[in-house]
Amino acid sequence: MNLKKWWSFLLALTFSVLLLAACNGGDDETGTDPEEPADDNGEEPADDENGDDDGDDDTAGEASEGGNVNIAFFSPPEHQFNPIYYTSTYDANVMDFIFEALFRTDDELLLQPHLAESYELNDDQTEMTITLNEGITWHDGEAFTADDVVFTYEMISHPEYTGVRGTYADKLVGYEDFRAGESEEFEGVVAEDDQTVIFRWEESSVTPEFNASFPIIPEHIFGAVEPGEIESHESSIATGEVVGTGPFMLGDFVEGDQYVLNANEDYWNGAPNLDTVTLQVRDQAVITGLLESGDVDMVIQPDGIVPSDVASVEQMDNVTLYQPQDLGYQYMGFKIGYRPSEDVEAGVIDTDNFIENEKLSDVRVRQAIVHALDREAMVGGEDGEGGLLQGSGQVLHAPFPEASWAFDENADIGLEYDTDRAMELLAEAGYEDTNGDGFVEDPNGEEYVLTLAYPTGNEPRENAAIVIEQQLAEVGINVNVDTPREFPAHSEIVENDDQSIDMYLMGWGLASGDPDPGGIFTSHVPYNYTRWVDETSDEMIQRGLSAPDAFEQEYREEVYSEWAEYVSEQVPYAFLWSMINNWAATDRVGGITEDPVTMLKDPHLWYVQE
Amino acid sequence: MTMSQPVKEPNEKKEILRVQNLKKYFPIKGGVLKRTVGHVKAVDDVSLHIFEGETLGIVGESGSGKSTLGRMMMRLLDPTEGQITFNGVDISTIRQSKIRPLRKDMQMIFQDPYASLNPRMSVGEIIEEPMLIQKTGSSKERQENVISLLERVGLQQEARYKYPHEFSGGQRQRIGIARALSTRPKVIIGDEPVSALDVSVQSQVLNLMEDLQNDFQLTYLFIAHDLSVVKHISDRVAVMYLGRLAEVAPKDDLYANPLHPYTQALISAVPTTDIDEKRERIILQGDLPSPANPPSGCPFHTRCPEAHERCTLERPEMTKMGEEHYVACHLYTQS
Amino acid sequence: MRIFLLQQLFLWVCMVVVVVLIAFLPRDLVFVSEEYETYGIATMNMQLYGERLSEYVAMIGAGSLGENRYGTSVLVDLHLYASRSLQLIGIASIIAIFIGTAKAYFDTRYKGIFARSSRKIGQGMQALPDFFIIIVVQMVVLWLFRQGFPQFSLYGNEDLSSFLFAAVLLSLFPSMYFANIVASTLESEEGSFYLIAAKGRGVKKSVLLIKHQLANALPSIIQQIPIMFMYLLSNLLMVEFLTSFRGAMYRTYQAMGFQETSLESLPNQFYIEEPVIVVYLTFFISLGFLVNIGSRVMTEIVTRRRLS
Amino acid sequence: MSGPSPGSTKQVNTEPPMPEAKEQKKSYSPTKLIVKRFFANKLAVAGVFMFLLVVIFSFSAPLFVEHDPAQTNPLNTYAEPSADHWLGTNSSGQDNFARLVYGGQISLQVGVFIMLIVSVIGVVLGSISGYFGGWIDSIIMRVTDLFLIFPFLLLVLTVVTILQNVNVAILVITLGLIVWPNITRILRGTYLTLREREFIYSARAAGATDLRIIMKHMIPNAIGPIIVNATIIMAQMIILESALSFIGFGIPAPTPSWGAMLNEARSLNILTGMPWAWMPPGIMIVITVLSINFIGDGLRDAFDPKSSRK
Repeated sequence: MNLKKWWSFLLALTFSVLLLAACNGGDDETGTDPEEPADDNGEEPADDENGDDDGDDDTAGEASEGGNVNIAFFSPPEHQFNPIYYTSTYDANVMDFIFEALFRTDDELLLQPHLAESYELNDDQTEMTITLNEGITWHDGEAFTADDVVFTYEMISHPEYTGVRGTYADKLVGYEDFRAGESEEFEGVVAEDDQTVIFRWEESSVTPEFNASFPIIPEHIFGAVEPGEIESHESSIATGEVVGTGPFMLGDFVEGDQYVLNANEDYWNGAPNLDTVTLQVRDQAVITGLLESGDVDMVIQPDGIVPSDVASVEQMDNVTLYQPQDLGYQYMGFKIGYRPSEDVEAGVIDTDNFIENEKLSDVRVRQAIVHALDREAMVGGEDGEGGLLQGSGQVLHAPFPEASWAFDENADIGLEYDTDRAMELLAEAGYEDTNGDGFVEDPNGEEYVLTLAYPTGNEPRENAAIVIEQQLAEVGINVNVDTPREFPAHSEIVENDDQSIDMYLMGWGLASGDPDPGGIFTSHVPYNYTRWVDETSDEMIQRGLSAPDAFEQEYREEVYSEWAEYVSEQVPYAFLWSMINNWAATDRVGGITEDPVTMLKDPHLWYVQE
Repeated sequence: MTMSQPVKEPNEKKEILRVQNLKKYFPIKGGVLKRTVGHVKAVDDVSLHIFEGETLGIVGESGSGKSTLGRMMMRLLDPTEGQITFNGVDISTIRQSKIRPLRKDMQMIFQDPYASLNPRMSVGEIIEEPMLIQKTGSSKERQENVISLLERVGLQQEARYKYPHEFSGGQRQRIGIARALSTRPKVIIGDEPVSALDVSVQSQVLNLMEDLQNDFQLTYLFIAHDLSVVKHISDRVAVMYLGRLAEVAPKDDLYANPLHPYTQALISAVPTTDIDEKRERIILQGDLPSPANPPSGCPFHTRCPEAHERCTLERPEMTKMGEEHYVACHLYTQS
Repeated sequence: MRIFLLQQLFLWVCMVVVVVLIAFLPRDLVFVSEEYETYGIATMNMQLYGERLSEYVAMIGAGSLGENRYGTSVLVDLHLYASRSLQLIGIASIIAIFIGTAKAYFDTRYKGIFARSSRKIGQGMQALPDFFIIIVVQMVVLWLFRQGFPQFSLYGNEDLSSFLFAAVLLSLFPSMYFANIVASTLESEEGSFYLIAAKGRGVKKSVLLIKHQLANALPSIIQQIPIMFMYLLSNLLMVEFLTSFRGAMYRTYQAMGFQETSLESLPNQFYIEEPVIVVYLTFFISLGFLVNIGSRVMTEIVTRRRLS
Repeated sequence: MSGPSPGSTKQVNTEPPMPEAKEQKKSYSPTKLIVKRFFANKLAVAGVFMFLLVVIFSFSAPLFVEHDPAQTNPLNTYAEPSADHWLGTNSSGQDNFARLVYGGQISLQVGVFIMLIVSVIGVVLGSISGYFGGWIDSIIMRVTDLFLIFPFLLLVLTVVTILQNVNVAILVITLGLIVWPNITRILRGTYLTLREREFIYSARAAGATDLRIIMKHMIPNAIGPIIVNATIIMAQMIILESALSFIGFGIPAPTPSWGAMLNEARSLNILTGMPWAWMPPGIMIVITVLSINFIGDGLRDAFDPKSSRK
């Protein structure tokens, strides 16, 4: 009896395996066919009135209606397609096609109204009244209204919200109470009528547009869902259920493989030219081959072309490279001071209690170190060879990359690679090699060793540790490189002022377009990991944000330029580099909008030219 | 009177080796699953005895089970059933480790002089090995023994440094004989020791074996596939057919008066040197039946010129027909 | 036969248990996110082992084989990827058997320089690393493209061309292996009595080869099929890996944490999907057993037909 | 013992005389004959020569390779061949030439050690199985059956994934444990045929113990298949190790490995643009494996002249 059962189980299993073989295909191939015939109800391509297409020079081919564009990236998304909960940038890529915000950056990183039609700020910038564009509908046909905006901000402020996007709302009026569940009404964002929404901040907001630039989710869908269950609701994950206002809708997907986005024919900004965009997860090693053969049309953020492949992609006749600078940067921080361990335990940051790190408190030593670093060599050659970045990066002297409006190309900042100058400075500061071991001793004649900590995970950064050790040894500074830690462990010892480390490697990614360095460089903020206490700097940073002067960008530009000069002299950081993104698209795709932060702007303007 | 076995004659001859009702069945594995689907009755109920100092020839076609019988007597194969008594000791069921000392007294010469010598050992090592195993003598004594054995079988003593592949078949068989002699055995079982050799060499080896029998007081069990070979050397001859004994008789008696039709057929095939003697050649019909599926009754009835109905039904028993002359045939039994 | 099948079933169960035991070895993964990067920190935790295993067993008891990292049932996952691989294996097997037999025929039928060198090449090929050959083939094809050869898709599994390309690559080694097997089996038949007899009757050599030798060699050839299949499977890993063919091997490789790594070199051990590993390994084990059983049954049938 | 009788001496003289050549060349042991036959085979000699070159190339590395194969130089990645870096550098700035040379040591070590382990297992289990037969044979054969139909390579991948830190020893042991069934089966077959040879019977007739028969008679006569299969295993293992390293499951960085070097060729840029980075390790694998195979073929023919195809 039992035996028979087992028999039938085995048989069933073997047959199911055979059946699997037999009934393959079909369902997973429908809807992903790139050669689907063009739809005829779209609008004229390229000449779209809203098109801020700044001219693709090589639009030689015939623009055609419909078609599909394949975009490749290296890792699959995690299938959280709700803007308030996603964490992976791959999910963000998918959502860029689907969700939109009231504001978005233009090509100079300035925020411009998008879903918003216009906005008004009161004098002290504590209140912003936004008028929404008319005629915007969700993918399911419902009208987009101010209630959706209010709902979105309520959700990211909600007591049961577990995501990480609260920073967009935490300065709004009543956030604390609402978050704590002490008030039912959220006063921070209020709908005046269907087309008008008002944001209110506790204090003057220098970056009101940024705070109002969070992607909007539909209230008519999620309003009925328990806030705690939004994350796992099918409208957050499933094909056909994700509803946004964007030019494309999430279509069929094969998880971990490819994600089809179908054109939203009712897109408020004009129907997309394309029928579909297919996001494909492809192996990094074969990406260039796929580009060359035209199997893939675009390789974009967050991966882009691997630096070592850039040279060969450049040579491809059918591919255009886009190389905007990344807004993030890597640096080596100097532990100028440490918080005492009592403060660390209590979670207190009190600049008065900081313990000075005598090894690095002399600014000349820090300057000497920067002079000793050959950062050009780290970035590497233009030809895609050598260096840590194979040329896909730029040396940085202040935390403003070139793309940022705060970057002042005329400012005379930065300390050049100059080993003689480095040794001179060390000598001036009293650091000299007294025992002839090839390394300098400190002014008291004691051995001078700097400990460098670094995390794993970012290959160029990992490699930089070794390079820094070698380069500093050349000017006589003995660096003890710690064994690398996993990032969280590394982050913890840096944050908690482990006094055994003198220098550390880390990077900042600047998500917003606003260049305010206050969150990182002000003396008393937690992110001031170097524990650099400098009143001059604090004052400048303050000036850059003080109303009402700071409402003018020119004024801030001036202040930041000045501050950049100061910070590059005081060297709390040795700024290392910022990456250059290497994005590519084949010439089959036309209508791409060039933008420093994304290639996914206005995909409804894309078209296929044969 | 029918007998299931030859009864020991009151004789001054001492019986050195005796087998009783010996059987050896090999299982036949069949199909993909290697299940036993039948048996090859290689030796089926054989009883024999050998007297000290005599030469017993066993004759049969290939496949008649004579080699299996020889190997069983050496306990190189375990009998399926039956008894083997050597020097009064039952060796059919004792453990291999207990047999080992007995091997000193019982040695074997093999059919294929090419296959029976380990190609990776020098001749000296080969001849020395049985002594080494039986732990006889010191190393020096053994070496001397090897040299004298080599000379005794007609090879030069330098031969001991050479390897088997450097010798001809006859020479190799001499090496095999030297090896068999090395432990001074009482009994030597020769499993077709000359059938692989050229006729001219055969007689040399046979002569050597006869000489040695006298010198060493050996008892031979001499297995061969035709009667001509055993004619000269044997005292008695046993004829086997399909795993059974057909006839056992003193040599002269057998050649002069073969009783079993099979023996008659065999003898008629022996080439004779006497031109005057005209003999009718009896040609056997058909092939040897498969031992896996032997004919019922008398196994020989399928080819027997004298077969009658009874032969197909009843298995003939060994019948004494004269002094030491036994035959298993219905022609000589009353129903 | 019944005993044989029971034996196979018992072994199958044993192997699956071993797979489960290995796949669920205690690995405690902690995920931490920073900007664009996510780190998995692996620690060994013996206590977890029992828990993980009993959880898994409980889940199977509840009628589920587990889910992949997206929360989809592993069977759905398996269906998608395994069917691709099965198609690939099927096509490659057909190519391998066809080309293998043809080559073996050629090698045994003719004794000229071509047949001899073809035989030498076949033997030599087996001594070379498959992945290196595949890389070289890829490079040659890419070079041809640049010389103006009509382009087709080398990677992935979407296009018919890339699918066929992968199938051809996959059949490369097994067909050589198969050819060698068939050729040597045919040769071992040579000199047997019936052949000489047939030759004497003036039967044509080709007829002899196909009708007699091949037919007689069939059982021993069929017995070699499981080994050829293993050959195919190990090649499958390389082919799927090198051509980004998203089949079962590729998926298993992925499930073992070897993601398509991005340029920031995500840690290798990003995700390990134990239920996926278990179900895919079970799939391959089952395939192996099926082929084995099939080959035994075929041998039996062919042998019986010959005997009767 | 009595001396040779006149009769028997005469008999010696009537024996056909041995061929002259044999007399002159004195005595050749089987081993010497095999060596002689082996060196008469041109391809085999070429194989030995090539293999020795590979060995010398790999193990005399410290004499002529200046760079440490593990030493990364992040500032000098993907360098083209130069006087300093004969084969350029890889993505970590490691010297390709140094990695090629030291990678050979790893490959050869892996090959030799697995060969030893597997041969020992194969000889022991194969002789037990083939000589004694019976239930122990059945058990061993069922286990090897299993290995023949089970994708153990995948299981190795799983083990490597779980263990993470794999070194040469672990890799050797794991691989050894997978590949023993093949050689065991082959040797069992050899023993099965050997068991029926008459000299085995003669040894048993002389009263030799099983152990003595296995050690003195079986193994020396199976040495041909043992050595031939050992060479095959060695070649296969060198391929397997490089294949594992190639897909990232082998010996982890920074230990150099030919397979890992080839892995870089997955990038199209390197595949088509930097042949110096991946061609040499590929060619080295091919040369090593081919030379071992030539040696194996030569040995096979030398041990068993009948098998050579004419």
